[in-house]
Amino acid sequence: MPDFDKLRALAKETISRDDIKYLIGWRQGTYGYRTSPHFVRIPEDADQLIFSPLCSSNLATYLALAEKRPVPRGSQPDTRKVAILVKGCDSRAVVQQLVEQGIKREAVYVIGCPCEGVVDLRKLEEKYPHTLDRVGARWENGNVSLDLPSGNAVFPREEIVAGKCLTCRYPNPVIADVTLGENVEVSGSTAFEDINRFEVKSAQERWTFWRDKFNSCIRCYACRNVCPMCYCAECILDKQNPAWIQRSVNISENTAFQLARAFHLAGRCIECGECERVCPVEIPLSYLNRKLVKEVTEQFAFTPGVDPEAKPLLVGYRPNDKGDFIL
Amino acid sequence: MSENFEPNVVAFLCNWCSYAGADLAGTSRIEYPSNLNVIRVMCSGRVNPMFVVNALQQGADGVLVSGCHPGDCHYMEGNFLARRRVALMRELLNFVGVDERRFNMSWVSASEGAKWRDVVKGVVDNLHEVGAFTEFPRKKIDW
Amino acid sequence: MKLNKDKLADFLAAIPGKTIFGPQLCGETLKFTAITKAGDLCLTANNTNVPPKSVVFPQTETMLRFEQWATDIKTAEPAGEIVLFGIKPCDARAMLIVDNVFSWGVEDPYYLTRRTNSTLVGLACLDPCVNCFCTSMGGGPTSTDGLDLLLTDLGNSYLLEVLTGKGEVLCQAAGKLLCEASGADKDAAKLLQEKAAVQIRRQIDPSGVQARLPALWESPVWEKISASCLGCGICTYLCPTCHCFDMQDETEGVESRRCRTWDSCMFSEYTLHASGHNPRPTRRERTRNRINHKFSYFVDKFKVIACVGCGRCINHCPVNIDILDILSKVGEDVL
Amino acid sequence: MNTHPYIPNFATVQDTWYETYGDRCIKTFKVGFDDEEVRDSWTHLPGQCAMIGVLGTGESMISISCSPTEGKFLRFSVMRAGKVTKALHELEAGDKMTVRGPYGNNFPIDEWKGKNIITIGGGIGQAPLRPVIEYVRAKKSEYGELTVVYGARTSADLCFKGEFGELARIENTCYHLSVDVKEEGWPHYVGFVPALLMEVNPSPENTIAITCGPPIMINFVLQNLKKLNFPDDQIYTTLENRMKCGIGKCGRCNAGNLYVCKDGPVFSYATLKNVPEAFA
Amino acid sequence: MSSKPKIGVYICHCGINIAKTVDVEELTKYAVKLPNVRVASDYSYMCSEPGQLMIREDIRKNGLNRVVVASCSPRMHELTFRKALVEAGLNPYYLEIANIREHCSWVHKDKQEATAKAKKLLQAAVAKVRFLEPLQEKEVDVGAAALVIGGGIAGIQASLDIANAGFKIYLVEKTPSIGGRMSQLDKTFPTLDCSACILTPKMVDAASHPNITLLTYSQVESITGYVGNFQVKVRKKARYVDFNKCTGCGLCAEECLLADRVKSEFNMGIGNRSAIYLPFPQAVPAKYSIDPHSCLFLTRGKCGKAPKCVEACPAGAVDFEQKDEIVEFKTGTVIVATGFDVFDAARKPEYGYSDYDNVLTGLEMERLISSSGPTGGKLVLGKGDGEYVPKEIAFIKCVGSRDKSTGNEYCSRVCCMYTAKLAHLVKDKLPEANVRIYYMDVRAFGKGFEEFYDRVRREGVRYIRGNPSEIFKRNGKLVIMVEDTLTGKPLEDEVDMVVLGVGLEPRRDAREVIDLLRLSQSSDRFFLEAHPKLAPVDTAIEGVYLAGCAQGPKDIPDTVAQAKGAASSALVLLSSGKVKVQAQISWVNEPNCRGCGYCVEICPYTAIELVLVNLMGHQVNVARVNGVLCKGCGACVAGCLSGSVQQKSFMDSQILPQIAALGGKL
Repeated sequence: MPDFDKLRALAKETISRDDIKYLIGWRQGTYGYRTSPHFVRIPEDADQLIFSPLCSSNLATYLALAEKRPVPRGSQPDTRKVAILVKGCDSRAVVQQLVEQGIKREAVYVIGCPCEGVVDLRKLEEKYPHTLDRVGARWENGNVSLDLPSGNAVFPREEIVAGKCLTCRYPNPVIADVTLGENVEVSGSTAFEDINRFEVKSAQERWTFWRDKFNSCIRCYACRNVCPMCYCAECILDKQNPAWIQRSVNISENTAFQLARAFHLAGRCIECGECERVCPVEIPLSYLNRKLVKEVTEQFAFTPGVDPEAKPLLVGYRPNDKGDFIL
Repeated sequence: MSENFEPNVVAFLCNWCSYAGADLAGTSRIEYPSNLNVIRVMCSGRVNPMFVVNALQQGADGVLVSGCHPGDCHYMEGNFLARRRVALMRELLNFVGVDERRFNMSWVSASEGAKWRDVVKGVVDNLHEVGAFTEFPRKKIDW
Repeated sequence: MKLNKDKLADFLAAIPGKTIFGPQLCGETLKFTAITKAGDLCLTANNTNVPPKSVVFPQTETMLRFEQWATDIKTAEPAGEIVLFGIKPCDARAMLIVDNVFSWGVEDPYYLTRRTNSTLVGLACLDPCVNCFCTSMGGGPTSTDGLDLLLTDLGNSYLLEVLTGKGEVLCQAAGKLLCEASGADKDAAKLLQEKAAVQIRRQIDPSGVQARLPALWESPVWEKISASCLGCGICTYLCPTCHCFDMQDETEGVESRRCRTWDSCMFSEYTLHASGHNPRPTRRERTRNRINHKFSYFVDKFKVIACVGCGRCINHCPVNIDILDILSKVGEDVL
Repeated sequence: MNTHPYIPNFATVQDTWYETYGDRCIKTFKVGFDDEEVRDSWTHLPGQCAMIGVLGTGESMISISCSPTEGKFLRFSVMRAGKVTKALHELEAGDKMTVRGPYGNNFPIDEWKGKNIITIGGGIGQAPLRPVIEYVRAKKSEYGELTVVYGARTSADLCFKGEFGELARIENTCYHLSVDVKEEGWPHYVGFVPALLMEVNPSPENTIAITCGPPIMINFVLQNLKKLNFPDDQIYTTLENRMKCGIGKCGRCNAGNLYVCKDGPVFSYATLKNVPEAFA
Repeated sequence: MSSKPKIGVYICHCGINIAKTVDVEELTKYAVKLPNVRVASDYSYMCSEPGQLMIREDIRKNGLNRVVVASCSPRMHELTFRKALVEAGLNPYYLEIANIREHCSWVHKDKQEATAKAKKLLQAAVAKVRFLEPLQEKEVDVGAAALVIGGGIAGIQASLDIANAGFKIYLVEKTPSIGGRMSQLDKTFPTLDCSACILTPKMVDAASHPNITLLTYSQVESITGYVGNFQVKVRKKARYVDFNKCTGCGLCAEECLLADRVKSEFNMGIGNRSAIYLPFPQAVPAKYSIDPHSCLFLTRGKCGKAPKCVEACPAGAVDFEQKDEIVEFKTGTVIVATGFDVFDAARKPEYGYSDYDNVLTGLEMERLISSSGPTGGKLVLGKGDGEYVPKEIAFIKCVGSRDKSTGNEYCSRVCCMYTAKLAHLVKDKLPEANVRIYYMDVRAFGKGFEEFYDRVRREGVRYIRGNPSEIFKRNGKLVIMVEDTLTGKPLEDEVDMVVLGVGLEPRRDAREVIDLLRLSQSSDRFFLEAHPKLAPVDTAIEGVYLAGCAQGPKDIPDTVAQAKGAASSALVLLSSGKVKVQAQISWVNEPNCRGCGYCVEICPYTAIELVLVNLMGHQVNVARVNGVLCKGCGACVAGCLSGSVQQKSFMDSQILPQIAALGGKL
């Protein structure tokens, strides 16, 4: 984990370059454990940058989310690079965006941040609710150390990090122009034990589980909007002509929406878990995505977001793809 | 489930093999259940897996996608592309508890009228077992 | 009046002919749903995830039903009598604020019928959340605005404060289930209420905001604030005072319905013209409109800020866009 | 007769014709209410709108493009753009559409008696101006001069083409047409509407100027009206925004603190100049 | 402009074929009530002239603008009814057919069930037809010329056929002479014609044909465009000999300092040539060229005092200043006849090909035994004093074919016969020699093959079933380790010479051609044909055809047959001068396209490309469909995440109503 001085110095140096438009990093949030994406436009902005186990946001989303304002006639669009801090999973998003040509390699300057994991705020809030004072956090010998108002607390990694981090296979950025700090050890596996456990339940049990979850969905679209892979000009699920999904919020449309969302990420999901983190009604969305990650891994030996030269999964095939379900 | 439940199946058939195969079943007067209705597409590669979700939402109890045998695709590889898509959508549906027998895929060539009968029969028989799908279709919910 | 907690079930059962909605845990989500028994209620928790506006202004509501090629249009069944049990004072106040919109000019029959038919049984907010700032917005953890009845949790019992005739009806129905509250009970409640008010740590003075906003129209502050915005609907959907909706026709076979669903000014399609022109093309304009609408336009029209300080938008914003932070920036920028 | 604000009235299309052709063609509908009571009780004034629609597809806010002085029918000129307007375009004589309204405010036309009126329109923007022209024409003796300035990209994009000839025959009335680029046989002005306005050079004295058209045109017309010394309160325009309810509930049509559906669509420049969002 | 859909529904009895099982009357009544249906009629035979007349009259009379016919399969009469629509002035794509015969009345017995199903199918057709859009059938002009890549027998034959039909041909050959592999062969099986004797006249024909532009020693640099309109760039490599001045006298080669010191490609390295050379005596064109890789003057800048060839040439044709030249032209079609390479026997090290001079490949043997070869047809091994005549000669078949370890699972189809032919030639020249052939199977499937195989065996060639495991040298002899799989006995066979029956492989430079034309490969790495059975000479790229071994191993007759097939396919286009473009193709809603290129990757016809467009001053990528290349499969549509790619007549907005009609229960 880099110290903040080093991070800020690098950020200042980066933003001072002529070919950098702005830098996206994280800053301390307005209260408690929160952190917020931070846009560094002038060197002074860099003083607020942090990188800690509380920095969950996948900033790659903002590469695709950047709004294109009309360029005034006669002037040229600003084609300078966007510098971005990425954790391992975030870097996969960058790679997958490169694969899908959402961004161009020369348009980004990637600052890699090897990552031991991010804290699951829900777990933390359960332990220490109602925390208004800003809390700092850092990694210490594989544990998360938190500066709580009540004093310092240390938690073992397994106890406090987000589920996605426990299975993470890419803690180190897979693409970076410069890397902050040392690479960390890879501990995740592709065992998909959680998914396997769920799969053995009966169809009725599975449906009941998801029905209850999808019933809660309020279709705020945070899961979609936060996803670094979702950046169509107009989402096919918003279209009214033809309407794949109706606007009304009920179990049928919600289920269809979530199925479509998950399917659209098949072979593209880079497991940053942001969809699940932002869900205000706590639908375990990454579980749905991980099911497809499992199939993509096991059936097609495919891992999205690791090779910028790779072809996307669903644009090709192998003649010997699994077909045992075919009548 | 009700004794006289008759499943409703929507099938997407590619023009060159499966649709022709179904035509052959017709010209050969091969009888099969009437629960399955066909939508013709030029290639199984045209079938967006979201059609399946949509069909279930619209009230279908099951869906079938049928294309050419591997290597026979009129468009060379559309059926291979479809196979991948279908494989993943099937897994996804199954994962959320939609019985996988509701979503089938078959290879039926233009010469396989009898196979077409078997496929239809198999799909419909299976759906008799699975039963109606009451919680997902739009019309069935409080609308 | 006072209600022993062991009589709560009877109290609810005694309410005649009204559907009772209360905070209930649905999966991991706390929201107002119709309850069948007292045990369904979850009264100890903080603000519900989804505000109780969902009861009087459902996320999806059928307005009209008709058949294709028919000229016979039916409206939805009028809503029956309902009780919102355990509503937080901030959420009740929000309903008062939203009433303005649905009754100015032409009255909205769906919303207003539900409102007329609803009795609001409030539960004093003795343990406010970390981001509550109701006291800054003209309310308070024990505000009675909009309530018919206010309950204060005394541990083993609830102190009842009857505020309106509707509240009185419930108490009369309960009859002997209630007992007189002692002076000590009242004192205890007062103490708890005062303590709650003190617990609210986030504060802001909104008085100058409306005046300052127009001058900030072109300020770079909006670009800064909205840079990290995802454009999702969390802040607006979960806001108890946000009331925008979309109307769509949905058809199933020959049956059709015209229904309305919550909409959000943070979505780009919200103001998108069919021509492709969008008067609020980016998140900057949309964020600016959200704040202006709550703290300026609404105040212009209805003389009240369209925010009750429930803190939901702060709690749930995935990227920590903090309305208090924005308000303080609005202050700073002009000063 | 229903009083429910969301239940529309049925109206039968009596006649339709195309004003312009092409991808975004404009079709005019002349409709009459089915319910006699509705027909008799309906009143509207120039500038007002109605929610018209097709059951099963939806509704769209469209300005009423006829004057009440024309008779007991309504006219709507609709540009084909979105889902609803596409469905409306499929309607033919004898088909039914739904109508709710009238909504919004109107041009304070009765207050303008004795004054000169100049309308400055562009493209489909002529639709809300047409009722003003028709209204004034019907009560010509009560008004001063009527000047119509109207332009479009090409002559094929001009609406209400057949109606201008008649205008010329009325006392104290004149019209000026323009197209953006030169066309063979075009006898009128070639250039943009704001420029044409400068050519016409109207005097602000006792004159009300009303303008409606694409935002860019309005912006330049307003600038030019200021150059011609029109005071703010003698300039009127209409706004349009996306609407769903038409009655000030659904929230989306606001420009600043103004709800276009209720506070508008007609605004004097004196009001609008303080609303930065008005010309967004 | 959108006009209101006014649908006419026509229900066919098909005699009793439909009417017996489907209640046609009820169906007609039902149809009238469906949305936007103006008229519904039934008739005994809709496809008959009176039936069609009924449709045409209704269109005119009732102003119908959509037609649904409930009848037999659309595969049967779609075109018939489309024509009827056209005759009535309606766009032919405003038609939808409900298949109530093959898919309904013929496969269901219960009248009630069949009628119910027919209603649904009809309802779905009506639901779709409402949203159909008019389509235009376009044609593109086909440039009256063809490019043939590869000057082997396939390329020559295809060129001649097309040229004889009166079209211009550009025949591009990489080497200095046309003729290809066939020119290297001595005799052809099973007829034992002299290969050169039958090939040379064709080569001369090709060179002298007024319609053929021969571009030898040239390579295609780029091909852009599409069927009918290919723009071709060809690099004519510098020969350093003035093509027009050279008389082919050969004096230069005699004088060359490197005379007989450069390995001859034509002779598979067995014989030598000079740095300025003619690949073989019958080369066409008979023009010399200088090999820039060996020529002393070109590699070192110096050749004695002055290059001897310059002095030797009486015509003054040698020109070291010559540069590569780029030739550009347009063609309507392309024929790929790039041929094959033989399997590199070094990849089977156990056979000692790299180690022993007396282990030869079939093609080397071909040169060795050829009367025009380096030994003048004498079958001798070794050089100078070491020269000897082999007595014990073994052939090994399936070297690099049917062999997973080399990655070549396929049978090369010619080795059985060419080993037999070579064995025969050996016996012919050295009747005393003992010849045996190690084989796994003998595939003598062609005309006259089995007879030839039989003849060779009768001539005393022994066939031993076994797959040699190793060859090594012992006492100056080659020892073949093999198990006779018929007797099960292990053998150690001592021989003087081994000929490896190497198989055919895709050319090592096949990738260049793939990139040039965006062709596909089948799993054997040969170029992939459009359909293995029904379109064996076509490719996924319209207007591009395959001939000869580029598509897969073949013998000469098959190659010539395929070349003629490719030529005739090309001629269909060239002679009609127009090619019809699919109407039901994909298109992209560009403002909504995310530019991810999924569709580009998916399209098997490379019909989609990403183009840069200006979006409010920003340069963004969007997909664009080439309407000529698109075949209308719709795979891109299903793969598009944003729904921006749609297929005409199979749009999402047209299929979803069908699903709704079929999904909803009646």
